[in-house]
Amino acid sequence: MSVHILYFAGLREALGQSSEQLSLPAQVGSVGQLHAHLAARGGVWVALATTKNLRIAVNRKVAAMDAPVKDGDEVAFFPPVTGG
Amino acid sequence: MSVHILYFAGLREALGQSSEQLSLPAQVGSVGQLHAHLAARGGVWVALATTKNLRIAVNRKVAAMDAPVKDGDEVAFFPPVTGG
Amino acid sequence: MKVSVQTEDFDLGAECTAITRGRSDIGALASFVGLVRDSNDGAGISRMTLEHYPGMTEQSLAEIVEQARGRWDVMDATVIHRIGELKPGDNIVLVAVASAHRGDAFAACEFIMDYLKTRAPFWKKEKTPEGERWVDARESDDESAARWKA
Amino acid sequence: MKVSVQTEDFDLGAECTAITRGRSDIGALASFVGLVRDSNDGAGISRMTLEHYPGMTEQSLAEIVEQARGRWDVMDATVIHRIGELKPGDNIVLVAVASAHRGDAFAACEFIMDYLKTRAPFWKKEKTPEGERWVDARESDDESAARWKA
Repeated sequence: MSVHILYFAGLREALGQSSEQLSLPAQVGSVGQLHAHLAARGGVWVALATTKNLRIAVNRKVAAMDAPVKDGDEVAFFPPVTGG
Repeated sequence: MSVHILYFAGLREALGQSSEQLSLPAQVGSVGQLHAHLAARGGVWVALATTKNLRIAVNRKVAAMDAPVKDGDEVAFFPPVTGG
Repeated sequence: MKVSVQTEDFDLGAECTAITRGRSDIGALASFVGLVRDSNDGAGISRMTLEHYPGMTEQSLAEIVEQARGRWDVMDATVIHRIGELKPGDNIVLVAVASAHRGDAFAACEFIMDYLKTRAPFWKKEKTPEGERWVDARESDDESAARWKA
Repeated sequence: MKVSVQTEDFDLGAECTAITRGRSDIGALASFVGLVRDSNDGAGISRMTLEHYPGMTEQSLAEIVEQARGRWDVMDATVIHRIGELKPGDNIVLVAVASAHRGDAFAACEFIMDYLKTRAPFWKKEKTPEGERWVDARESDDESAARWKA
């Protein structure tokens, strides 16, 4: 399956990219598994593990680590928000 | 001694006047004594006794019944405020 | 700090611009406008007359603003209250408070409104289909003001 | 109800007039404007960049307004948040809430700001004399938002 992934703010800068379209192996079926899959790339991707209070949204709704990830989903990783 | 007395809102209407300059007998030395002195006039002046939660200000500061009244003071009687 | 008791209408945007113009240390501007409603306590309102105690009103409003300044970080504040004849939809009162942070701005603005409602010598008279009536003070306003005692 | 995420500035007076114009059932209009301050956490700020998550921001703000409507008597509300490059003194965010009574207007306005601060996907980057830095989330903002859970 394939998902669209977005990165924002300090995380986007640390990773050097704002989005990617990614084909996932069958065993990646949750937000937590996707997170581990990406962090396993090493190098700059350690930022996914070190970002304090990392937030994740699936299809523009904040999601927990055990939330499912399905084909065609939009998954966003970002630091805590600071607007207003 | 002489005081200037003001009446506002519903109380002003009940009394039919908005102010008066009044010479007071020597035994009237407090807000409470002035209140009793005026209420003793009878007739419409019963409004001073029947106005619910009557407020009194001496020289434009809210005052209690035991506050002193001195020559030249401005004393105001009014119902609870309803602005805003 | 600005306090005004006036018959003329006011302009929220202009008052707030006057507070923030030329400064860049303000982070938060909380404001409130109270308006005449077309109904109250189940009756239609066609007109409202606002009476006040000249001299005491301005002093009372200034004291309320001073109290707010003593409790919160208030960088500037404006309080305007109209008097005289008003109709439904008209502005009655404006309170605007500037601060570095929003918590202070919100608290000081609501505090000033709550104290104004229970302490500033204004009285409202409403015209209803059954005639004119003086508006009764509300217990809920006393309760709102009492919150700030703690 | 109006929600907007935009680069252009907004006009508090015009937005509030748009809410109250032509109606006479509104008794209270509480509003808030957040502005860029020239200093933060001890450093001078010369510029600020606001990034957001297009699509999710508008949805998030609309949901926050809906939650406020579910909790208080909200007759109308406007939320505008700017994005892009801003400088000290510039407007960032506007929240305006109309209600019959002031308690509802104040509470809903402050609730929307507190939730916006902790839930809407905006991020601030500040330019200081030492370079650019992403603004850290504040614990005090989480605490402000948590007040509304009770």
